[in-house]
Amino acid sequence: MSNRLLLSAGLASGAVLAMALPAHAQEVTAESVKTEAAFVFNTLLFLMGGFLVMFMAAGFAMLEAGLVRSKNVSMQCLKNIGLYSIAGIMYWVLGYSLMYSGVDGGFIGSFAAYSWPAAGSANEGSYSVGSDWFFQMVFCATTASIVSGTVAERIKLWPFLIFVAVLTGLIYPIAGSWKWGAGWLDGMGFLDFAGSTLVHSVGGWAALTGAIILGARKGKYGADGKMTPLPGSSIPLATLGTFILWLGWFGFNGGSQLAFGDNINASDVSRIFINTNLAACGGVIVSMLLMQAIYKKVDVTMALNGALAGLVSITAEPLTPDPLMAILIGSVGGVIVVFVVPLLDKLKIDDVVGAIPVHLMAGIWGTLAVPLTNSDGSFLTQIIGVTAYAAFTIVASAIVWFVLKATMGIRASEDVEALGLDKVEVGVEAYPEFA
Amino acid sequence: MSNRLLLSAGLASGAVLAMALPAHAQEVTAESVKTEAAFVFNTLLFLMGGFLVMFMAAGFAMLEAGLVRSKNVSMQCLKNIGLYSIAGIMYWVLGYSLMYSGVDGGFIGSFAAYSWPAAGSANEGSYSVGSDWFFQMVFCATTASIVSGTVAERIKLWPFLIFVAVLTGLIYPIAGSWKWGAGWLDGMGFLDFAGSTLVHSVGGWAALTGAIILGARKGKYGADGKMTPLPGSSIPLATLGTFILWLGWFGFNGGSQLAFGDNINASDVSRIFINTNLAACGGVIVSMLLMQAIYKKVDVTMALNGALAGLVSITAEPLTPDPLMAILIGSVGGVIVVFVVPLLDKLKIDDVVGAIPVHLMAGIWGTLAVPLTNSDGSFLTQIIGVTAYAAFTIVASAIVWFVLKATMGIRASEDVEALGLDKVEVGVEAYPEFA
Amino acid sequence: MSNRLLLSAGLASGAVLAMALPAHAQEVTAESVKTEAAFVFNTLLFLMGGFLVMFMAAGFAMLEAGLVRSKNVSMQCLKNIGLYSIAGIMYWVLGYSLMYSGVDGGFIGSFAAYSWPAAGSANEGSYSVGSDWFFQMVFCATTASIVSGTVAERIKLWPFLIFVAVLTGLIYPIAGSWKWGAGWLDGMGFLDFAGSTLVHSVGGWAALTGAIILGARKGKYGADGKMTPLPGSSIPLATLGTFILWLGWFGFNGGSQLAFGDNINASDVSRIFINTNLAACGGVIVSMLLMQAIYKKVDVTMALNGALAGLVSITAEPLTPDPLMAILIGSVGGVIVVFVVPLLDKLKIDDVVGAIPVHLMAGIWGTLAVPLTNSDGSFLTQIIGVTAYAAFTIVASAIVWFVLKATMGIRASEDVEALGLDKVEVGVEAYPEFA
Amino acid sequence: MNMITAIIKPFQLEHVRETLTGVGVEGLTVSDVKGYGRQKGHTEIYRGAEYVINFLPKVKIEVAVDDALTDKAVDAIVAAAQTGQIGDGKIFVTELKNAVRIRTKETGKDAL
Amino acid sequence: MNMITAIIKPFQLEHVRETLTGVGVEGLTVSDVKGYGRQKGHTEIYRGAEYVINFLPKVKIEVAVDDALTDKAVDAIVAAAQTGQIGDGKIFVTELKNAVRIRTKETGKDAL
Amino acid sequence: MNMITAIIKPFQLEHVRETLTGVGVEGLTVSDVKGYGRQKGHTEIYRGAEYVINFLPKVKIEVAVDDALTDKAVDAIVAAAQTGQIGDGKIFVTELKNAVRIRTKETGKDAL
Ligand SMILES: Nc1ncnc2c1ncn2[C@@H]1O[C@H](COP(=O)(O)OP(=O)(O)O)[C@@H](O)[C@H]1O
Ligand SMILES: Nc1ncnc2c1ncn2[C@@H]1O[C@H](COP(=O)(O)OP(=O)(O)O)[C@@H](O)[C@H]1O
Ligand SMILES: Nc1ncnc2c1ncn2[C@@H]1O[C@H](COP(=O)(O)OP(=O)(O)O)[C@@H](O)[C@H]1O
Repeated sequence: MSNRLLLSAGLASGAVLAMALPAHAQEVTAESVKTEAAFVFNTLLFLMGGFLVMFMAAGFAMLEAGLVRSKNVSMQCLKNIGLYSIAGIMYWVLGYSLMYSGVDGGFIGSFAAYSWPAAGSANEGSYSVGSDWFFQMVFCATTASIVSGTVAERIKLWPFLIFVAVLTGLIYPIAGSWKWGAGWLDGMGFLDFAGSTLVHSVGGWAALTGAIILGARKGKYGADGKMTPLPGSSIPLATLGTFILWLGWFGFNGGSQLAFGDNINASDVSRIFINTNLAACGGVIVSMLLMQAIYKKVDVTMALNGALAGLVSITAEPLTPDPLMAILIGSVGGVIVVFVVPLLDKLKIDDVVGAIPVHLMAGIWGTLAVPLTNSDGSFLTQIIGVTAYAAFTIVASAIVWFVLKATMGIRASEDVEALGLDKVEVGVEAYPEFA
Repeated sequence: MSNRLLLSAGLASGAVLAMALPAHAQEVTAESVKTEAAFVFNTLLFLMGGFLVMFMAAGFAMLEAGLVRSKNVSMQCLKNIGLYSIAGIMYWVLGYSLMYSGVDGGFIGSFAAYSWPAAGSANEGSYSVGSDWFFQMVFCATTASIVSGTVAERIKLWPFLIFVAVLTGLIYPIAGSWKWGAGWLDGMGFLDFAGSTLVHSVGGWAALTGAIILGARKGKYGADGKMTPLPGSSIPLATLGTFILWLGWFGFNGGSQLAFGDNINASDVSRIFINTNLAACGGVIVSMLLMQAIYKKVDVTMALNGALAGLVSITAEPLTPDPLMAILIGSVGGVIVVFVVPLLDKLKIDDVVGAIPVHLMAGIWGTLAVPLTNSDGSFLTQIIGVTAYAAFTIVASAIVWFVLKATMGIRASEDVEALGLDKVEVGVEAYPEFA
Repeated sequence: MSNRLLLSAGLASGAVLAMALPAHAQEVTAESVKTEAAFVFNTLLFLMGGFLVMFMAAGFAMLEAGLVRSKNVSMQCLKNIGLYSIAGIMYWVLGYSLMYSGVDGGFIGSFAAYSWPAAGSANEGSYSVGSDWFFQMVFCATTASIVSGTVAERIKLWPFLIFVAVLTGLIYPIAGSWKWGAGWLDGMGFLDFAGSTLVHSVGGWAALTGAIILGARKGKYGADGKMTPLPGSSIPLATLGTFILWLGWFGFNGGSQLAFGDNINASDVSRIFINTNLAACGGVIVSMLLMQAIYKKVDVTMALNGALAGLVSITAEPLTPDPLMAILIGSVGGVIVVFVVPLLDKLKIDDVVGAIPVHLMAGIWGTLAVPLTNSDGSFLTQIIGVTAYAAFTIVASAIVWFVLKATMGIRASEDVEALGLDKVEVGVEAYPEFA
Repeated sequence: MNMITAIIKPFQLEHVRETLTGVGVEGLTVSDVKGYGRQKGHTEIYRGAEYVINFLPKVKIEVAVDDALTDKAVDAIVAAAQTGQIGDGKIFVTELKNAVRIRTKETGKDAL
Repeated sequence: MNMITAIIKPFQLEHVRETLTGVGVEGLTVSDVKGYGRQKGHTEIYRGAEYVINFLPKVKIEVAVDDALTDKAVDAIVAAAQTGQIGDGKIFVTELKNAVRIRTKETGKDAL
Repeated sequence: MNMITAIIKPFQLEHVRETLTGVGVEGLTVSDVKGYGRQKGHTEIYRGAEYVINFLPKVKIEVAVDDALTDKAVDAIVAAAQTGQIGDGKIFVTELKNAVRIRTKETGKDAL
């Protein structure tokens, strides 16, 4: 923009320009106005959904900063801003084309950095190409965020970030292409509206694989089977993170309607907002009630996990459920959290923030539940999809983790772990005055 | 959505579908395009306003987490995520119909769980029914948030949450029906644009009633009339909470215009944004100046309360004031805070976060001030409304509080209070490494 | 609004009213619908961009609260909410007219409080006048936020706030008028899309001038040239602040397109979102790599500064760069941070949060880089602009700082500084239980 | 002169301080400590896993007193800190060879 | 009776506590301290500037023991806290004139 | 051997440490404490209500020294910590029966 004033004289708006300069524009008809308004509305949905999901990066950062011990908080903050940055670039370098260009019912798209229409040019199609890229990119980043929480407090910085680069540049896009890129699973009729499986389970499998290969934090599981919890350093930050994620989820699920240009789509997006919220509410309340019933204390971290599990559960199908079903689907997420968290501890799988129950298990549940409310879904196809994603992600992640382990090592030394990653790798303590 | 790719070929947008399939659509005329665009804009206003107000739940959580002592911070976080979840479900089970269905100038709507149009169907009216529900629901949750701050640090978890269920399922919706549901007070010409009274005073009265029945925190008021402040554990979290609430208020007041589909409504929403902001600015500056003048120190918690009091004050009428009036109305909110906070202490009413001056007193002020700038308002009617809400909410809340007190008890035992609710009821300390 | 129910019967929307009452409306044509939809879209862009930028006030507050020592955290919170409030009022009292009314190629606009069209009236032009004011106001507040971080931990409250009043009421608006108000620099062809210079460098120069006049915090620079870092009190809050700023930047840069009403503008806004994000990613990654290479530790505060420097760098031209250029422009921001932070320490200029490298240096870089991607730009003109802003802001700020110093004093006494501003000026400690 | 070191329950601090002032003590120094003793720690549950907290929060009070005041001060602490429940804490008395008031360089009794 | 004061590395605390319990110690009091000694602090870098951290985090254990138990307790601490690396810490022993259990007013050995 | 315990103002810590090092002290242990004494706490205002803060932040330094070094060390602390204003703090000296360096098991003077 040349300056900000001229515009108020009405000259800079394309809409107005189009009227003033009929030569370069097609005739203005009711249809053309409708189409262009829908274009802007759809683009708006992607941009608004996109910035909401972008903000989930802050949500994950706060959730994880709150749930690790204070000696690793700076590192967790660093990993989160680092991973979001890497995802943002890798998804341009490789991801988007791999996921969306020329998949054609197959298993992978094409290798190419993505490019957008030039500045100042009208875009083909029913929304701005760039807005779609932005929206898909933040989904990719979310997948990486899931991993960072599980492997916290013991993984070294750079190997983690390299894993993120591969995950966001290759693994997630390839996996995504199978369904959202119109690949083979889409052809089979597999359904995953906003990514219970594509985003959350993929992230969850990568996290689980990492957690197993990496091993538990020192001191968590005693030789005698005794387990020592390592409580998180700040419950309010974890709570804040959860609320930010909840907020972002309206963008995550609502934006996945992919259209907002008319009565029907706008109404559907509204339904999605409601179901997303109800599922989260169900997850919270059920996990609270279960904690009270079983343990006589209502662990707030389980309520936070319950909210997220409710959200993940509804993500595969946030549109078709009626309110009661939305609550029920989310509530099962809450049940999963309460039982899977201790179960993992029994298996000595050390998941620092509960990402595996929340994203992986609730993601599977949500995907399998789609046919309960969407008659286009088939349980068999859903199971095939879930299994295929499991197999691919576990194998691909394991290869990357093992290569990293063999080459540069992935785990901080015992001394470093004892001292905290902040002092050694970051050089900056999170709370220098309170330690 | 089947997959995310097809859409970019332009087939999935309803707008485009409508063009491709004229059979199922009405003819596209300038009027139909205008109507449908307005529908989407209005729906957008509700959804955007709605997610902004939803995020206020995080604002309240942070404000309260920052203003309670560290031994009760986990509990405060738990209560906040719990209350939002309960409100979200109760407003579906009972609230919305009680508030909006068949009030017809009366005192109450109908008892029924609300339901929405099916997925994929066009909605009647000028906005999506679900978007309106979502927007009204988050208002209901706000009312409950107000209570939690006042009664913090001594109320037991479950009785509090049961109170919230009654408040959000019955008390608030019935109260709301009188005005926004086109009940008797609306018939009389009572004005409350975005809820200075309906939301903030109702929440405030419920909080005040609770604070009195519950009694003050142990140690706050000495036998000798000496009072011992119990300073909050984290000023930056309280500040963050305040800024989040301020942000959310643009949705709260702006969305209450209820329409965004044309020049006039869009311009009015802009005015509302400005006035909302100016009132908050006035509240901050005046409370800071007064603190400096009276106490020679500028207590930051008073500046935060001043911002919120300014916001509550303008909420009853954020559209008609000119800038100077908006600043003045908000400034009076700042004055209220500075004088009512110590006054409550003199009355030995223990309001942990200042919700009573901020939401109740500034809410009353804002409601009474409406006729200053809106010629449709009458001081008498405003007083009648304020009084009616006071009477109803005090009586209804008192009944619920007393029933809870008589049955399960509402107050944590002395030992538990001394130890902190976190250790006993939640089982998780907020800052385990710094205690 | 009279009540919230009637509307659902479709009567309250202006769009619908217009149809029902043809008498007061112009005929509904495709053109009129297009124009009005564009009006609403443009207004929406300002309001949405505006609330995102407003939230940056919270981002600055958290960033600064995290980077000062705990004894000054309450003060930093107070200053941030205070400065935003003052900016919000001063920009109405003086700022907007000075910046946008009657500049006419000159150096300054007119002295007048701004006023808006009445409630309920249609606005001329292609967007609501008030929405534009709101959007410009939050930019003004950002400028003030930049200063507060640099001069933290030693400046007294009231002199700081008076400086803010002059900065936001006079200095920034006059500077802004030269370009965005269609003043002399705009006439010369100076380019600054969203304010690398107008906002960030102006704020940065004011901060630098203040830091020099104020002197360094006691204890930071020893007599022997030894320097003692004074690490910030909370890395997660600083991280949160950075993420909030990053989020807000989509509004900052995206909104500066100033139009969203058609395919082209919506597509351009999308491009801006992408470039803004890529530049920040580049800033983060480059600063992390450099820190690893030079210091063998990856200081998280440098990565946070890197993100912000990337964002500031792209702000002068977020539309024209292609992805690679956006990454490069942002990456240079990351380089600047890593080298300028220690350089300032060598010069004994004490910049508590790194605002000078981030906002001033990266702002200059971003402004000079415009001609790299925008053929309308000229390096010479960019240099003239940067120099003019430097000269004006340094002189104007220095005058204000010196007057304040001579009259009321700007610096807290040694004792107060040692004890912390929180105890003495605010009276409230930020973390009373952990000190 | 003796140094009295008392480990007490945190909530008794204010009461103990007042009682000590009552018997003529003019200064004391306090620190937060964690105690292990007969009062066993409690079992907590974090995310569904039980664990034992061995250490309980206590407050340590150090009071330097003249010989003449020692017994009175010890009794005062006992009186004020006793709840009768396990974990009330201990008092330890050690001999003080010297005391110095930094401000005035006074030593011995005068320094207290 | 003696008061044993040990300054140890934080990570040895649990081990030391267990070992002490093993030799018959029934109570102890712990606090967080910062130590300066031969184990020099490390150089840190904050925002590109080097600085030296002189103080290292340590844990202080105070155990009041009967004369008979003193040597055993000292040996137990040494055994449990020793890593052989610089900075392992110190043990100091001072004489205790008296001890009181606040709950029961028992004094001397019985109070421990 | 003696144990010197000094309660000083927090801002004097670095200076005291340097001065002690100057006279030959090779190690010390520091903790954050709260002090009550002649320097009365101050009145604060929180949300419009006045209240008295009785305890002021202080730092406690513990230095174990050989007899020969004791007076020098005490003097060094006094010299470095004195501001002349009320609340400068106290120094207490107690006798040390033994000292052990955990790393090497050295005892007595050699352990310091
Ligand atoms: N031998 C000891 N040496 C040092 N401190 C002790 C010792 N025994 C107990 N304590 C301290 O006294 C506190 C109370 O002791 P405990 O045995 O729990 O109860 P009681 O004093 O009622 O017998 C402990 O938490 C610990 O801090
Ligand atoms: N003279 C002393 N007085 C009090 N504490 C000491 C003294 N010397 C050392 N310490 C404490 O013991 C800790 C370890 O001492 P250091 O000299 O670093 O190693 P080491 O004990 O292996 O020789 C120090 O950090 C300090 O807390
Ligand atoms: N009798 C005492 N026993 C233990 N500590 C004391 C005693 N008297 C004072 N102190 C400590 O010394 C500090 C300074 O003492 P105070 O009386 O305020 O000033 P001054 O040392 O200048 O007389 C107090 O805050 C307290 O920590």
